[in-house]
Amino acid sequence: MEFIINYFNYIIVVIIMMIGLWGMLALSNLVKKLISMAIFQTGIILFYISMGAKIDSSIPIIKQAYDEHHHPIHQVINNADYANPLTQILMLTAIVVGVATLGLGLALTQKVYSEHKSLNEDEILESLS
Amino acid sequence: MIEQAPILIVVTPLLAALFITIIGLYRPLYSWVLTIITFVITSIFSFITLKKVIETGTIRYMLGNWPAPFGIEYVIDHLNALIVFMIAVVGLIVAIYSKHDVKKELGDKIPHFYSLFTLLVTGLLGITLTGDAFNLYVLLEISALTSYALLALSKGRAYIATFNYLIMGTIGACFYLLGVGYLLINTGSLNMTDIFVILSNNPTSYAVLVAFLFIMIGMWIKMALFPLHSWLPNAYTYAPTSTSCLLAPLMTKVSVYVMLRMMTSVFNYNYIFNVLGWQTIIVSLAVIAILAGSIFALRQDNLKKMLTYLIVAEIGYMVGGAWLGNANGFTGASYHIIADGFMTLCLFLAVGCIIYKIGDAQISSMKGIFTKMPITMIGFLVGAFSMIGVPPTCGFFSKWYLISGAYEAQAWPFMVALLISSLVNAILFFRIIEVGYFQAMPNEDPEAHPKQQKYNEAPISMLIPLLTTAAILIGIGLYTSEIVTYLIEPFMDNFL
Amino acid sequence: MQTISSLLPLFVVLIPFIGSIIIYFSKKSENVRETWTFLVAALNLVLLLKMAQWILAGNVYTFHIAEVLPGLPLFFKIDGFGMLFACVAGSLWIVTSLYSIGYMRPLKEHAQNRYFASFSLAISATMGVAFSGNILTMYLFYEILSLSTYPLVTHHQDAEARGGGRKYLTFLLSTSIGFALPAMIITYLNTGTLSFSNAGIFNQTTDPTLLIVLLLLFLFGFAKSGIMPFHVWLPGAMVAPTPVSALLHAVAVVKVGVFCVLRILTGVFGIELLSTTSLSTIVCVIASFTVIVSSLIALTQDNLKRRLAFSTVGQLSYIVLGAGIATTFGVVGSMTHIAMHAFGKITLFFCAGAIYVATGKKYISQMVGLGRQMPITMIAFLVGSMSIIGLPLTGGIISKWYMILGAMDAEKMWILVIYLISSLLNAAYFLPIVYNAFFCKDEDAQFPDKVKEAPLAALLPPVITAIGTGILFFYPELFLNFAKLAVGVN
Amino acid sequence: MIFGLDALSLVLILICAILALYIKDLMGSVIVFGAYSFLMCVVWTCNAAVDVAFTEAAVGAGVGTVFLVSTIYNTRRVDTYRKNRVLKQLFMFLVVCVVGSILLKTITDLPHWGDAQAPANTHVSAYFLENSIADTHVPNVVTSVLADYRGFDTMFETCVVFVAFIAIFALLRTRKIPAKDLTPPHTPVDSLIIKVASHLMIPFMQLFALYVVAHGHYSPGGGFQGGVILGASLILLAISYDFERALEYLNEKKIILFVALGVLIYAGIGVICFFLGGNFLDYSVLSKILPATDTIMARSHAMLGVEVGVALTVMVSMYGIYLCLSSNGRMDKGI
Repeated sequence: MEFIINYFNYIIVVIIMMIGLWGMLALSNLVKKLISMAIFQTGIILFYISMGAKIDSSIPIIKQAYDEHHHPIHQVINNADYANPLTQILMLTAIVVGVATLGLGLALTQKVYSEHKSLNEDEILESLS
Repeated sequence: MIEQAPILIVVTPLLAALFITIIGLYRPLYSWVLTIITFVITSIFSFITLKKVIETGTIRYMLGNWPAPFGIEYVIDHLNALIVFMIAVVGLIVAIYSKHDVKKELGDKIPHFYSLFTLLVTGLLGITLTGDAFNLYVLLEISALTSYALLALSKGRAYIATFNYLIMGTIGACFYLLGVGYLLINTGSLNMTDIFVILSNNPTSYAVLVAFLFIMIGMWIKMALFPLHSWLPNAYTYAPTSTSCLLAPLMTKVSVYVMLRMMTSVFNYNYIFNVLGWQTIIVSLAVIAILAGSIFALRQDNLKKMLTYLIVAEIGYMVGGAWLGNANGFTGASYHIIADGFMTLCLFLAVGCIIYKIGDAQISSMKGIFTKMPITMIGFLVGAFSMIGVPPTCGFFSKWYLISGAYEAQAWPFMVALLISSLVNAILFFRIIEVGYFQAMPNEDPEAHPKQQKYNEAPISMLIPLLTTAAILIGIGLYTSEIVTYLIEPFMDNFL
Repeated sequence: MQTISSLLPLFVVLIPFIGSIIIYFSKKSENVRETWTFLVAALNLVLLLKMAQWILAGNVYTFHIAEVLPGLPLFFKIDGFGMLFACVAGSLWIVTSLYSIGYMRPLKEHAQNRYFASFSLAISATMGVAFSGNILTMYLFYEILSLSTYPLVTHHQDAEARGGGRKYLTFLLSTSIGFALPAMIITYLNTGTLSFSNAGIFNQTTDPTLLIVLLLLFLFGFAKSGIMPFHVWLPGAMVAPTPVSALLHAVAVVKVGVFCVLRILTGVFGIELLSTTSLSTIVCVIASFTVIVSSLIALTQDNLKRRLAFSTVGQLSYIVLGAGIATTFGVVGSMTHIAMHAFGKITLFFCAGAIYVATGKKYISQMVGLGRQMPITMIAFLVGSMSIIGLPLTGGIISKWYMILGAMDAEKMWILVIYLISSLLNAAYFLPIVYNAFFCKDEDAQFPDKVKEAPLAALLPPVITAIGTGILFFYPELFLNFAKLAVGVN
Repeated sequence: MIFGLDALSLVLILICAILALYIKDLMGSVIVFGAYSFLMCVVWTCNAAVDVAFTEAAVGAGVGTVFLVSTIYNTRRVDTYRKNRVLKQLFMFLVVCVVGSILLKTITDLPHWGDAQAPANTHVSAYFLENSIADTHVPNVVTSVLADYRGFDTMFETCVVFVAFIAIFALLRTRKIPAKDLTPPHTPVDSLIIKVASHLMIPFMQLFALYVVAHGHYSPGGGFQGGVILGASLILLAISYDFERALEYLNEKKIILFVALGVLIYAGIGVICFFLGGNFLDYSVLSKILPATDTIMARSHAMLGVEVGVALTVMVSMYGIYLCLSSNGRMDKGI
């Protein structure tokens, strides 16, 4: 049980990523490939977020940062009280990159469809050869 | 302003891309001029930086003035200053070259093309300069996204080829990101120098090894190392000419540089060679890449596609050289980044001129092309000689170092593969020279048009970049000694 | 002895190079183009002679071009041997230019601008090889030469030319890249230098197996020297117009090959190292094999130019053999033989060309009785043959004499036998041609009609070179002194 | 932190992932994928990554799904082509197994989930937590790192959005009238209920989005999240009415202009910094021109500035991408 709690997230990360990777490589439908790609990316995001989690911690917004005159209170902040902000920022970027890639991939899919009248990779390759 | 030169290298094309987009709404034709101005400025800044690096050594530029592991920093050492300069110059050359071609192939998408073009170069410049592992990922994605768009701006088969590239490229980038994640979880840092220090002090765990493995695989996908190359030939073949001229010299080479960077300034070079001991396997991979690239190239009858397979072979050179694990091999690999960048550029520019005039790149349609386009063919010849490795072009000198490295490391298969690849290149290019030099034989092609063989040269704005590149090839060759002594050797002093 | 840094060598290399550009872009007028050719050739020869004076006075010219690799510059260093070769190539160039005019004009060849420009470029590269101070420089010009002669070999641009050209480049490029380049790099990594020196650059501790491998790589790497089995390109390249065959395959290209081999043998390995190890024997065996086999093949050829080509293959290995003996006399002999053979063989090629221009005949069996119609040509042919065989009154005997002396010095008597057999074979494949040309029965003569001598421009050059061959018998010092300077005997 | 919920959601996520790839009807698999994204938001909230969850909800589950649906609308729902790919799938399965086993083997080398003393949680990130207030006066550490410490990353992240828009626009935009067979068979639903409902929703959405942008310093949110919500409100407008109405507010030229302008605001603030003598993106020097601010408050204000830039770009490009994707580049009518 201890082992599962300690590593559960990471095991799921690996499984999710591998589902995504397999889908990207093995499926023939272009939209499915893109969905797999998104799944693969979320796997990585989950990996980062899991490494930034801390047991018994709060979201990374400093509590009682200001006094009533809106001056910052200088206090000693305990690192373990707040979740890791760094991994979160990195993953914000990754999400945005992911959706940008998804959008571009979808645009390409539409172009492929209007060119070959198909969304199936095998069918397209067959029509080309 | 001089202290800001390193950042201006990246910021200038970034701002330019925005202005090109905005101005392009009203004056689409200005975008060409703007792009050229941008790259002139970028080249100047990168030259200033290069000079400064030679004078004072590694420059560290802190973005937002945050000290190193907390903020993002740019680390400009001898090698990447050189590569940045190369990227800027290649950008400038292709920008000048693209004028007619873009007008012909892309029509009303000109401002978008140039905007993506400058952003692509921005991304590549950033990748080369940055000292932050995650920043590198973001820039990698910028260059990847722009390149997908630029490649797909063509018609027909380009779409599905680019789609494949998108899938493969994303896998590569994700593997890289995963590797960085493993580094982060082990060291808590993203700054390359910081990671290097932390890793050097700690006994290395299996997780670090996996981090290294995934970063390498990610980069190998991006640089199209055989057998992960399948996306490259089609994507580059069916792309618009100007796009392939820009991407072919830069994309894969920058990935190679990232690999070198990871091997030297993130992981410990000694760790890689003394602890991991993968070099035999990876040099063998490189050998296979060289041979496979050459063999596939032999089977093509489309010139552009043939060149794309040559890129695959050349990647084998660089990967092999870097993994020989000695100074000569590393020098060869890093010198070859520059050399191969310009070689590929030269050949693609020449092929672009041919496509512009003839309409396709089938070798069979090039009969009598020496009479028809003599100036283009001069450029082509110089590029071809460089690929074969004829002195004093730069291709010879990179081969010199690579073979030296192979000899020192006793990597005989690699040495033989290098020589075989040179010979195959000779065959490949002389096949074209033969077709082009001999007119259509009367008994072979009785319907050869006499008209076909009239003098009909590409426009001057395409020829000047081509000839400049050809001159650069020889220039680099003659200045090999300076490049190696002042730039590559000081860089290698850091880790060897 | 004095080392002078001078721009002269650079000029000698650059003038033909610039000349070739001018010639290529000069208008299609024949006169303009040929004036330029002569001007350039003459200017070059004057400079060469000026340099020759200094060299004979015991000086050495150097010129540093550029340091392309750290510690490994491109530079010229001209000693006696280099000067000897440069003078041979430079002087014969003028004659060949004259001959080219006589050959190309009547046949109305196409693309003459390209032809003369490539010619000039080839000479430039030849000069570069002659002047090279290290292997790298030599390799550079060697490659330029291979590439610049390709348009000459394939000048006719027909299917046959394509085949010949393909063979030509395949053999020359693949050997130079596949053998010479790695050999050069390995040499550099082991010795730290590539500069020629009479003492050799290897030290005594070098692994003997490595030395043997390097020797073989170098020998076969410079395949222009035509050592079997990498001689195939040479007969194949005979599809070229005759002046090309004459200059490039009797003087420039093939001689560049043997020049390189000799340089490697004397300047990289050094005579001493060769003679004290088994290397000398290896060279001798390989060269002897080529000498005998190629002479035998030559006997069976009916096409005159092909017979000459195989004769060339044999004579080239002769030269290599002389150096392989690794004695002072042997080396002097083989260096001198470069000049002697050049004059002799070019005469023969000129004659073959003159016959072709005048009659259109290529085959020896068609030349019976030709001596009566074209006496001057055939006499020149006779002189050339004598020189190749090594008969008195021609220069060829002098160099052979030295080589035989060298063999005796080295106490390798079997080499004497090789020389003897080969001379007999030479005689066997040349003299019948001359004999049949003059002394055939009337009914066998192939030329019942009147055939005139070739035009003056094509006739004069063989006469000049034939006379030259004679002069070299009486004044062999012209070239002998250079060779002696190079190996350091007086 | 809340391990039970985390674990439960993750199991559901796995099921969704497999389902999304298994379902033959593409529309179905897109919807399942949307659910997958929402479950991911839950997981991230469980891991105290509220900003990420916020973004994922808006971007991944929201806009991403809309993009996917648009594409299916313009292509086809069901893939009729059948070919036996079992061999390839098996081979890829093997490849994936190898990669997966390498990764699984490393798991035990990693620090435990939720370990506050792990290197990733102590070295650099600790500095951010401990010094964010002192350095920038911004309590939401995510915002301060995003917009200041690692502001350079974020600038390029905005750039990625810009690139995606320009790329999609350049790829898809056509002015040619398409052949008949390209027009999708669906007719847009013209429903009064939807119109009225969205009419009511849109102003509140936009107001909320502005709050998210402006209040990002103190609470979860910021330029990206706010921008996406703004974009979503415009997308909603385009869906419920038609393109003509939507383009009245923001036409094609303005879209391109604003997308570029947003990045320009961000980069421009950086450039101003080095004209004032600092390094690129060194906001503290802005105190020279901003009235009544010290160097620390200048950072805080500048962050708001760049967030506005981000929001502008994200909003307009999400909207633009939607227009392109759903009309297959014709920009006349979509879903």
